[in-house]
Amino acid sequence: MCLAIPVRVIEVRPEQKAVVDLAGVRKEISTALVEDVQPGEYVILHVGYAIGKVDAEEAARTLELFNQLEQAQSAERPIAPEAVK
Amino acid sequence: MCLAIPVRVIEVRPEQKAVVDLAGVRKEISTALVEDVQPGEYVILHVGYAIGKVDAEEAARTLELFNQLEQAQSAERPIAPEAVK
Amino acid sequence: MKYIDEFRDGEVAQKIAARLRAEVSPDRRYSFMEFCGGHTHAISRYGIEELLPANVRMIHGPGCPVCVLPIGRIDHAISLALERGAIVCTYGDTMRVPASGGLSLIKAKARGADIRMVYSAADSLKIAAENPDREVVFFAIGFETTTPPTALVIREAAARGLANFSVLCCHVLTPSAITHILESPEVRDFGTVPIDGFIGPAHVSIVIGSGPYEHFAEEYRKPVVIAGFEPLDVIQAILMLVRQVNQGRAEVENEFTRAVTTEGNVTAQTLVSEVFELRTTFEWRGLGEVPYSALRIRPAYAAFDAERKFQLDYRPVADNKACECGAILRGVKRPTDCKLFGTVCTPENPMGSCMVSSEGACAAHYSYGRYKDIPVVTA
Amino acid sequence: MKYIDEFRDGEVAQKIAARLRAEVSPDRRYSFMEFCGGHTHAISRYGIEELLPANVRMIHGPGCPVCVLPIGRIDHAISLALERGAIVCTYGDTMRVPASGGLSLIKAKARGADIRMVYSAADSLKIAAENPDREVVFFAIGFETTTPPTALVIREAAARGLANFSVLCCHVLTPSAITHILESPEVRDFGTVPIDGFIGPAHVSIVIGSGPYEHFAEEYRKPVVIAGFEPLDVIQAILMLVRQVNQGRAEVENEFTRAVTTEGNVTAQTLVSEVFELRTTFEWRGLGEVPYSALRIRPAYAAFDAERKFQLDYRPVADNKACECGAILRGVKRPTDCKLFGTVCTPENPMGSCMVSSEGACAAHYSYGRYKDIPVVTA
Amino acid sequence: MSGTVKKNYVRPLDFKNGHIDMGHGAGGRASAQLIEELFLAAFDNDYLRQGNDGALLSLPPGRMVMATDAHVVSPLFFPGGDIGCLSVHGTINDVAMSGATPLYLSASFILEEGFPLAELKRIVESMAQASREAGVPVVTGDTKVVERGKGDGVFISTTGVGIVPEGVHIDGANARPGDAVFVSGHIGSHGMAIMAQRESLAFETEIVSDTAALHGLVAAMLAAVPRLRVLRDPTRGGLATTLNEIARQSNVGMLLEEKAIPVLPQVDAACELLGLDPLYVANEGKLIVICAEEDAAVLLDAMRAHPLGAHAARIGTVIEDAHGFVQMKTRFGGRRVVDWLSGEQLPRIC
Amino acid sequence: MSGTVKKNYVRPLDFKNGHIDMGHGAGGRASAQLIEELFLAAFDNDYLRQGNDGALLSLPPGRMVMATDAHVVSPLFFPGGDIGCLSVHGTINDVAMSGATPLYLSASFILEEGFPLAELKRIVESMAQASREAGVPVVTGDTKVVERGKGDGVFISTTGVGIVPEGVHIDGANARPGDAVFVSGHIGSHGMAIMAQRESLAFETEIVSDTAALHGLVAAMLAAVPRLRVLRDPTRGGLATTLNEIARQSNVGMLLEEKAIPVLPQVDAACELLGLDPLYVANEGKLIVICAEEDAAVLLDAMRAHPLGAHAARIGTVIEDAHGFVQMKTRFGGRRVVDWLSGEQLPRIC
Ligand code: SF4
Ligand code: SF4
Ligand SMILES: [Mg+2]
Ligand SMILES: [Mg+2]
Ligand SMILES: [Mg+2]
Ligand SMILES: [Mg+2]
Ligand SMILES: [Mg+2]
Ligand SMILES: [Mg+2]
Ligand SMILES: [Mg+2]
Ligand SMILES: [Mg+2]
Ligand SMILES: [Mg+2]
Ligand SMILES: [Mg+2]
Repeated sequence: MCLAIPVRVIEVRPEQKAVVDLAGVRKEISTALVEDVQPGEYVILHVGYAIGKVDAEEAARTLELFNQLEQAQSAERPIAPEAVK
Repeated sequence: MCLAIPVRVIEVRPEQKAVVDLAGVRKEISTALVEDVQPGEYVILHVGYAIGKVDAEEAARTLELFNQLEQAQSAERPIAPEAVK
Repeated sequence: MKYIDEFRDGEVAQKIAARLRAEVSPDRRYSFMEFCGGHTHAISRYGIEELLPANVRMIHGPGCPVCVLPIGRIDHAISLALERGAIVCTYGDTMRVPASGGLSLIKAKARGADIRMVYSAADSLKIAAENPDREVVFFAIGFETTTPPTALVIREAAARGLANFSVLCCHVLTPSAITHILESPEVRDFGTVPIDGFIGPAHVSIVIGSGPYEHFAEEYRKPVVIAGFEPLDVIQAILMLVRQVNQGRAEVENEFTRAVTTEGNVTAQTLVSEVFELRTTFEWRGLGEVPYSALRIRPAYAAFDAERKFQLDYRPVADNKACECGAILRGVKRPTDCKLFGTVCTPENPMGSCMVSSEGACAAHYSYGRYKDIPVVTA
Repeated sequence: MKYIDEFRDGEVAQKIAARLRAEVSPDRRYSFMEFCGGHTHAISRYGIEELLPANVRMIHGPGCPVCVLPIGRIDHAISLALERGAIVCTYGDTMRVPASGGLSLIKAKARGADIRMVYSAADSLKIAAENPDREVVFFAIGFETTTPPTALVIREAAARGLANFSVLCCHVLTPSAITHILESPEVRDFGTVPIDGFIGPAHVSIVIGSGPYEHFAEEYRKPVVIAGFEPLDVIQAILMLVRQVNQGRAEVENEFTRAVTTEGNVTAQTLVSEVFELRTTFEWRGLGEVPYSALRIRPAYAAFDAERKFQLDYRPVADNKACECGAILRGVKRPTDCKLFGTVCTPENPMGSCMVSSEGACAAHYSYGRYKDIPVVTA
Repeated sequence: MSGTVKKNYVRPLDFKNGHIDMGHGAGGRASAQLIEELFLAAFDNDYLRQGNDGALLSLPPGRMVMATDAHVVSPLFFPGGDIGCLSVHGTINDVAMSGATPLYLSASFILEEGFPLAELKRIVESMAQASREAGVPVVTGDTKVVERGKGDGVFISTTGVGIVPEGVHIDGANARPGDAVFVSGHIGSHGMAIMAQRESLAFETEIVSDTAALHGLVAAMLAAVPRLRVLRDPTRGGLATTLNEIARQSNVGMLLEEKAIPVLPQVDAACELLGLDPLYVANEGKLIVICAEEDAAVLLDAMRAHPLGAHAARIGTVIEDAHGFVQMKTRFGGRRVVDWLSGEQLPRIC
Repeated sequence: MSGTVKKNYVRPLDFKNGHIDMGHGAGGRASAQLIEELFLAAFDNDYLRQGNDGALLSLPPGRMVMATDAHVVSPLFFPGGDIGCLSVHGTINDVAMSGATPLYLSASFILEEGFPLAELKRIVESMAQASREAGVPVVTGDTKVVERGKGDGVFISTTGVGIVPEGVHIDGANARPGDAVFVSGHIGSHGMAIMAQRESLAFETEIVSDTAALHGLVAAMLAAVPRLRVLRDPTRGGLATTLNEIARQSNVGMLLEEKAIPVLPQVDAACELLGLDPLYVANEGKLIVICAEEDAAVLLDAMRAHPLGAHAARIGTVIEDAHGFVQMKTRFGGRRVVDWLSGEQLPRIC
């Protein structure tokens, strides 16, 4: 439910803090809820706290899945999105 | 030294208060410092407190004094106030 | 933005949409409930419904913590600020939720209540430290995602001995709400709300893991696909649900593997159990009293429990009669079924909580979807 | 306005002025000190000096409670507000008096000190009642006129148990200051300040009566005429002083019989003695330490004594070096003798207290009298 | 067109129990509703209905005058007026003091979160009435909302434009020795009406503010004496300060006659009570005018013939004085400087 | 003349350590000193030096435009600007959005007791610089001081006047179905630069406010396409709200193309972080322009040729729609309404 976004850890600080980056926007967050955060990793940020990590391999696999669909089964019918304009 | 002015008592209120009048301006003041204040009397008002009464007869006598001077001794020299314009 | 932009790709969306069209059986209807407001918001904001086949219908669930917060709890927060002189800290989302007497936190603030919008639970602790002569209450709402930070600040307040700090705990639990819906007569008996499957929570699942949903799949024979909040995640999850239905499966699948594991975030879970315990019952707007559906602060931390500290007695307050929020949250009605929608009830003057949060079904439809109700002529 | 307008009559003034011209001996000089700032103000505001013969000179005395307040006392008030977080209530007159570090009450207020201007001592009591969680200090200044109201509020605070209220007592006594001047080497030994007589206080005398002045007349052979603050009172008093000098008398005369009696206001005196006691010494700006010249709160009311409550240690602070306030207050110099007058020191940026109160010699001359220093050509 | 509007917000503003909240200033639909239901409704004119960020206006030829004033009066409502009409009069008068005919006003509002809509409505309607009565429409505006504790109910800044008739050349620098100095009526009523409302001073009087738009009076005066030298409204700082300003600008002195200066007895009394001098108390419906001695009689007649100048009086004469002193012959017979107001006018106790 | 002045106050204002006190707003000598040593010194022009209550101005013939804005920004200083230059740009832009050449500004200041003189000086000098760079002088002004806790440092209301060239007819009501909709550059930078300064949000970015005076760009656009239909600066409420305003005024709908709308990556990122939508974030140096389809290409070239229009983009088309909906084709391929801003833009958590 709650708003959360993947951000990259660029610096780990004492007292379970880290600095994260999102397209040049930086913010100090708490990593108290996630074990062993390393610079370069992506975490999911919610209300100032990392609540989990992003698994890069799984992300790649999911993106592949989106495309595999197409490769595996190819377009059977022509794509006809609703005409917007 | 301190600013104080004669005002007329128009109403005596409980708890050592009175309403006084000065040319239509009315104000509730404390009469805790003056004994037996009566409507119609003039008191000297300072920081919200009556600090004394005005003795009407003495006031008249003082005003008379200002003029007696002249009556008694008349103008010996012509009055020559500084020319202002 | 890595892990964001790739999951919003319109071209990939068209491909998945095409697949979906290809795979749905034209002769049946598919009804899926997205439990989460985050999914509701994504569906509206990105216009996902336009990409769905006509016989796939999305039912908006009760997974918006702002929407399910009952009036009585907001009344508590307001009275702490207005009558008890406390500084009440709150996430921005709750500011406009209608409470009793025509009030809301934002209106109470306009009447002099000291209400501070915070970005993080930690900010409320900072405010408490800066105002030692004032009572500072953190109005804590949210599902499992938002609960761990609250647990952290309670523990920190205890460690620092911040005697003027307390938490008005309104944290609620996702699985209980899903159970409640599945047990409701509309779903179970009358079939007025035909639910063929669930899109399972994204960020809640990061914390609790995918494990807790197994029960629903098994017990109620409902497919569940846990999905991220990006639009490709949503449409992919719908495709996965369609496939389960087509194949007669009822499993828990995880589309959001990049962040959700089976066991979830154990650190966070442990922390939450240390600070909170189950309430035997809690009122949800729209759902009524739901057993074991919320948390309260454990006796060990009673000094930081605003309910105890200020001896708050919860009294349920009836919603506006004409407001259909309850039915909408149960999936029984849609926003446009409400007579007040878009006339008396607008985001400026919300009559119900569903018009407040942009994750609320009414607000989402009002802000993003109204054109659908009205024929549009382009030049 | 009865008892006011009659005493401001310009035509009568011309008559008294004529009498004065007639009666002064052309071959001698008359120097009179008006003790009170109220008289100083009247002399400047109504242009009384223009009506006086050239050989009658008025010396401005130290009878302006704002002017004689030493820097250290204002520093106390400021530190209570700025450092101790107290609400400091004060009469408007003190707001601009320069204190240490370039501050004044008005500047401290601009820096966040909670300083409230009150019309009456009673208002500060009201503020204390309305702010039970704040310390409220009434910064009490003034001569015998202003002391009785302060005594009343202290007694009332005690009766009502207003524990957050206290008074920073800076009330000073007129007769001690007059003695001090008469004992000063300038007057007594060198004759640099030739004082032929005093205009005695108007409103102070309402409270203390004319009795206390007998001592000066007898002991120091100085005529005293107690006079009201209206301009006719002043010019008439000068005439009466000239007559005493001419006739070799040194008596206490009362021009202000409409308000001043021999014994004064006994009710007020009794109250003042109940609440206050004599200080053995007190610093006056310009005069330095003056023995038995001020009051402090009796031990019975110690709870309401801000000096005790906040353990304020008085430390004298030197005036601005170039400021001639001290000499002016002792009658040794005139405002125009000060190099800062009208350039560095103006009512906007007073360097000394005499430029603050409109009863101060510098402010009175700056605001009302400067044209005298400069030739004017009319069209 | 207002039909289209209704589609967007159906529930009207609650002018009985509602309060300003931050949303009313955020520039979204709540702001639009406030403008539509309050400001447009009250000021109702075609310029404002244009609904653009600026108003398109037609202007007769001539030299234009532009004047602005921020209004921050407390209390907002006082005997004789409120911040609304004050903000219209205050700026119209500044335009009129150039001898110009005021034509258009703009208004910018800074509202404090929590301000009751009922009071705002009362203020805006009073403003609208003042604007109608003066014949000077409010053609454009802006509204911002600040958080509670960062404002004081409502502040209103108004700006006015007007056109100066041919042949009129009024300037504070025009006073010349020998000129006659007038005031258009009793001084000090506005400031004293407001001070009487301050809780801490707590006195009762019948004093009402003199707030009024003076352009009609100015027009009548210019009709009688087109070559007026100086016009100025003695607002903050009072008569004394405004005369000092003129003396400084014109590099002259002035000599006033205390007994000629009109002051109502109750204003005089209130000043005695507070230790204030009426010469320093603010006015909002009075003007000072200076003209050549030979025009003095005609001007005084013209002023007295107008309702807002019925108590006009000649109060002094411009004199040569390189120091720019304003002096005064006191009623008592002495002479003194009448200085600028220094600092704030604080009630004096001793 | 300033020699005369010096006689009255010799000690200059302490711009290093001084603070505003109530006396600076009382209208006496302290007020005069503040005007002389700060405002006159900074804005320095003949109109202001007239020293009267209103400024006498010369105006070329033509239809006049008048616009006003109150500026209440917090914090007062932000990357890329401050309340001073903002208050100049904000009103110049509103005048320019009528197609007018802005000519004169008035400024009214509401200062909070205790405000540091050093900061006020910085603000006034920034204002003066903005005014000089824009070639639009501040010709008249007013200053009030409110008690501590009744203001927020400084509020500045500015009013501008300008003249519309012959043949130019710009109005929010002019949009017609088929017209092209443009924005002059990246949106959301101003609002996000300010939000980044708010202590409670505590993020760091290189985002700077886009605050700028747009009349030069407008002149270039009008030179290329004199018959522009609509101009408006999407300030509070952002692009979304301003387009809705125009749609309502013109009684049309719009269809936007999400991917055509220029947003800087860091603004996008900050919006993600706070749960905001850049379409609703304020701008101060951007404009929306609508023209006939046949003028679209010429207009875009003219905009891109100007430094303030370098990133101009066509973002949509006006459509017929009695409901006045602004719709958008999302980057994702869906379609949605782009509604008015509702309430205040609060950071969203969930
Ligand atoms: S439109 Fe408003 S009143 Fe109707 S159900 Fe939704 S929130 Fe409730
Ligand atoms: S003019 Fe100023 S500095 Fe000089 S004696 Fe007077 S108060 Fe002191
Ligand atoms: Mg003005
Ligand atoms: Mg004005
Ligand atoms: Mg004026
Ligand atoms: Mg505006
Ligand atoms: Mg306030
Ligand atoms: Mg504007
Ligand atoms: Mg603008
Ligand atoms: Mg604009
Ligand atoms: Mg002004
Ligand atoms: Mg403030």
